[in-house]
Amino acid sequence: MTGLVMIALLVPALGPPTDVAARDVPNDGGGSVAVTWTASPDSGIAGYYVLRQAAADSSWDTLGFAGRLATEYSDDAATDGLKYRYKVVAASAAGNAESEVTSPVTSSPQWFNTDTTPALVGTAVLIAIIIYFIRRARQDRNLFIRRISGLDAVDEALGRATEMGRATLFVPGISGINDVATIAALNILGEVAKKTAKFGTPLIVPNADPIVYTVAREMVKESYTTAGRPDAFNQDIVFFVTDQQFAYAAAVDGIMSREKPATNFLVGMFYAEALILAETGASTGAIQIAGTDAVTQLPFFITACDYTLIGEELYAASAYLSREPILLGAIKGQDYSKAVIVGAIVLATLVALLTGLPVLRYL
Amino acid sequence: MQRRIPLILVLVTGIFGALTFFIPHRTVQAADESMRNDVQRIITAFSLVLGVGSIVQHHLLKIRRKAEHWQYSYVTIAAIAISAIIGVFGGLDPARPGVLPTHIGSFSFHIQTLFTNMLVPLGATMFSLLAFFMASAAYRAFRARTVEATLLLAAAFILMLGAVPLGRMIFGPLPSFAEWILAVPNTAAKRGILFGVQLGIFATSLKIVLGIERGWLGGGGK
Amino acid sequence: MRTKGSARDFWARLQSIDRRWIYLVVWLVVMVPLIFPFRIRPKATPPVEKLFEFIDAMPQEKALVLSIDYGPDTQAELQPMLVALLRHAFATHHKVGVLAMVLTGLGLGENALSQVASEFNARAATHDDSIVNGEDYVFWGWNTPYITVMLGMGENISKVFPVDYYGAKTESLPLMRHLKNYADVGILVSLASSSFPQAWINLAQTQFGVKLGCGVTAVSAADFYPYLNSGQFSGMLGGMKGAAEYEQLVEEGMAKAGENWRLRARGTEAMSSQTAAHLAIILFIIIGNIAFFANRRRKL
Amino acid sequence: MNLATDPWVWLAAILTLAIFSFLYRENPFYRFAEHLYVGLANGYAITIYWHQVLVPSLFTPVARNPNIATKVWLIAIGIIGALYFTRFIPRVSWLVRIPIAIVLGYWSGASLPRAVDAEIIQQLRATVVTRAHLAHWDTALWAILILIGVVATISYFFFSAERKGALKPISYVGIIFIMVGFGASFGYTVMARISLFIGRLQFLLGDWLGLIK
Repeated sequence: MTGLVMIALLVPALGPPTDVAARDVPNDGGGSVAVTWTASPDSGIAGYYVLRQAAADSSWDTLGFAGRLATEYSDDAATDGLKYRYKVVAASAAGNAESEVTSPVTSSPQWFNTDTTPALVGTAVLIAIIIYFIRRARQDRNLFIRRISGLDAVDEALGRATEMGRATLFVPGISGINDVATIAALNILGEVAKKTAKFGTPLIVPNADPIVYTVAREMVKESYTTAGRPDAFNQDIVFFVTDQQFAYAAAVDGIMSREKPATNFLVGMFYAEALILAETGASTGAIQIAGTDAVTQLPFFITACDYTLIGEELYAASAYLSREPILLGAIKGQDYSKAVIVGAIVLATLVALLTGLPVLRYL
Repeated sequence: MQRRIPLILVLVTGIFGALTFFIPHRTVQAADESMRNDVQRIITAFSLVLGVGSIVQHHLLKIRRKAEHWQYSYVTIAAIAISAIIGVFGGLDPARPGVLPTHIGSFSFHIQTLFTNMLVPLGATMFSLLAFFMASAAYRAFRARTVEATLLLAAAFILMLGAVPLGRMIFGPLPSFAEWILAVPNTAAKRGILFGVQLGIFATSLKIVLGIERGWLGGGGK
Repeated sequence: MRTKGSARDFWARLQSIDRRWIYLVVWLVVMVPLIFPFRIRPKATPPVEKLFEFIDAMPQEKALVLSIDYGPDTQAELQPMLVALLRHAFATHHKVGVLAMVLTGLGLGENALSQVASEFNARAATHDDSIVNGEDYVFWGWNTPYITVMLGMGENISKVFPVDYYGAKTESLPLMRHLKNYADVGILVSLASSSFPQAWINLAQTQFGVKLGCGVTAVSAADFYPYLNSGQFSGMLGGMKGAAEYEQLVEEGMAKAGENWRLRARGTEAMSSQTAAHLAIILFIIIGNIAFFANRRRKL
Repeated sequence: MNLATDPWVWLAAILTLAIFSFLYRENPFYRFAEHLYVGLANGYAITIYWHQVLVPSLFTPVARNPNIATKVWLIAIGIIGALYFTRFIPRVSWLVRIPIAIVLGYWSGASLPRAVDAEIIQQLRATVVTRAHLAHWDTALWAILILIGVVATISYFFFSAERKGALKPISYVGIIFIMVGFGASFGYTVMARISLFIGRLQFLLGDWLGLIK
């Protein structure tokens, strides 16, 4: 009697996975087939082996192993255009159970990812708004942009450095040229350099990125030429230090405490070194103007610096200082894009609450 | 030509960079991968030579002029030279040694040894200075001068108190209140700022690709 | 008159006190508790308690797997968690498997294992009490890419790590006979300074249903709460505070079992420093404001 | 007390103390450590770029890859990279703009759809209040509060009009949210930063001096 029970336990009729289906993975670069199935009714299984048979071939290859809770497997080793059939084998310590074989399927690549449609529409709308306002700015030179608080401080701070006969330090962040904050910082540097050239105050620009260093050097040189002081430009103004965050911070701290600049600009992209620089600068008594779009570092600049350009104000400031109508037009375009976003949030909320439609699915 | 070629290049590479987002086709993705892994990485590697050239030049100039503290410039130059020689010729992976021996007996001076025992402690210590700077910044700046400053102060105060056992002793729900501040007003403010920042990034990137933003060419918008 | 004047001076001077006094206070309040530990007994918060109780109640044959997903830069917060979890597992006679997802975490794993093993072995009288490599724990080491590791461990752990950290053939270790794949794992705890815990959810949990816990830095803890609330994590340790609370629970648990060892608890010690430093900064802010208002009233 | 015997531990400890000495004042020890640090960081960067970029991605494939097209392609990239050196030759120094243009153009273009997709659309979705939020009073209230905070904060950064009329109170609400958020971030970070210092002290007192085990 016990013997019979034992045998029954040892050779259970393991339920195979059912509804096994294979289809080409949509929106991909090709070479993938998605295999799906309904789980085996037996809870004791360890997982599933997925097997594949190429049309031209009679043998089955084991592709891989999926966990007991998995109901899908992606075959990423398919050759586009070839026909494949799949089957899934439930595996347990006691034995295996094979599913039925799927109908043949081929994988193929796609030229447009339909999942990115909202991004495509959004990108197109934003491009249209911004280009419209840039074009308008070309015709109408009097687009209104309000003054940005903190910008008046630039002249005041530079004037102070001149009076005290001390240097101005400009830190253009520690990120690369592909960071927009860096671009904004370089634009501001261009304007600051024109003023230091005019007033004859020494300027120090240490860099943490070699490409930013090259661009910054050209910008400062150009500013000195524009200000009519090409003679005042020298090799020592703009230099590279290191691309390692804290080594850079150590060096700038050293410069701050040895040269004691009257004014520090900390403008661009910053990470944890933000407060190290800002506190050291505060301890030397410098006037400090900071600006960054790094949301995590803004609290520290706000507490340790005299003026802080918050997020977008940094970009606006760089446009405002240059007074370039096209740049002002872009700010205007950003403003209207913001209005569109606020409108979209409010509208979507109203529709969602009033009608109960699944609005988020369409965003 | 000196401006037109770079401007055509930003337009072409910019359009390419934007389109790859929408096109999953293998051919395009392979080109994108080569752009990221080969083109961008190799170009960046070359740019470092410029950087190192700049810092060496900077310190040589200091030495030549006998500027203040010029002696220390020797330290930087020597450290660059020695560590670069050890690193380039001694190998990066201790398991695959290069042509230069990196130990004398049991004493190792492999680049990874320098990294672990010099760069890591130096970096960690610079980083830890923040503990002090946060204290002094809080002392100076957290004064209830205006309504805004008071809110800044109060939020920081509640978060700090909520993080230590004492906070719970003073007022039971304090830690949950601290979490609420992080989850609600903090999220709202950050999200609001980020919308503007992302739009700014979008507009600036667009201006660069279209050749409207030309500051990076070095000098003015001519 | 004079006294009043000097009081004014006092507040004015306090308002613009040399910042180096502040640095000195911070230095001392952090250092003194490290040398002369005083113990604040933190009350365990629910996420920590849940993880502790889960491991405590785990069946004897199920193993605890610890994944070192951090490097030396965040070890101040995460290493005490690793040590406390190892102690807990050994004290409750659970088998332990350790792996590293971050290469630089290997040395940290080795340190913690040899430290905790020698703590237990110093008090062991019999072979059963002692902690032996390959029998009571296994250190699989590191492998890459992480997707292959996380999925492969569901099929056969010995295949993912053919040799262990010490160079032994994994399959030949006695412990591995009962630790074939996730089915033998009671819970896997990912100690991480990055987003590895999410990867464990996406790969190991959704496919194999393995129970997960996590230990993360204080800064990133907020990112993981949603997974805790949804039950995907069976418990969570956040930052030094989480480590300290866990150490406390382990100590209490061992005391209940009659083992009063008073082991070094780095998280708890650091928590004293942490608390002292927080209080110092809070006091600074209060003093700064008193000085500010005292000064302002004088001016009015 | 159980002093370390490893010379590297001593060196690490001395460098650690040299950096900490900056808290008192700038001094020769800090100055030495700072200059050493900058030098080592650059030497290490050279090592990394050499072994992890130039050798595996350029030199080895150019020497070994049998595919001529790949070789030509990589050599071309190498030449573009080498254009950085034209900065030292005044007559052709404008050529330095070519590699910069390729880096800048590609990343700017790549960020256009990604900024919209990963940031703007995702954040927008997260901000919309739906009926699912109304299930509990607290989720409903907080979702509405976040929506108000987001709109107010955005209006604080509206540059096209003076802060007058309706914009004035809305942007004031915005700055209130911003200040509370910043204060919270500050307070939240304190703990992690103190942990870093504790880590350094554990190294000095433990690994070096052996005062704590």
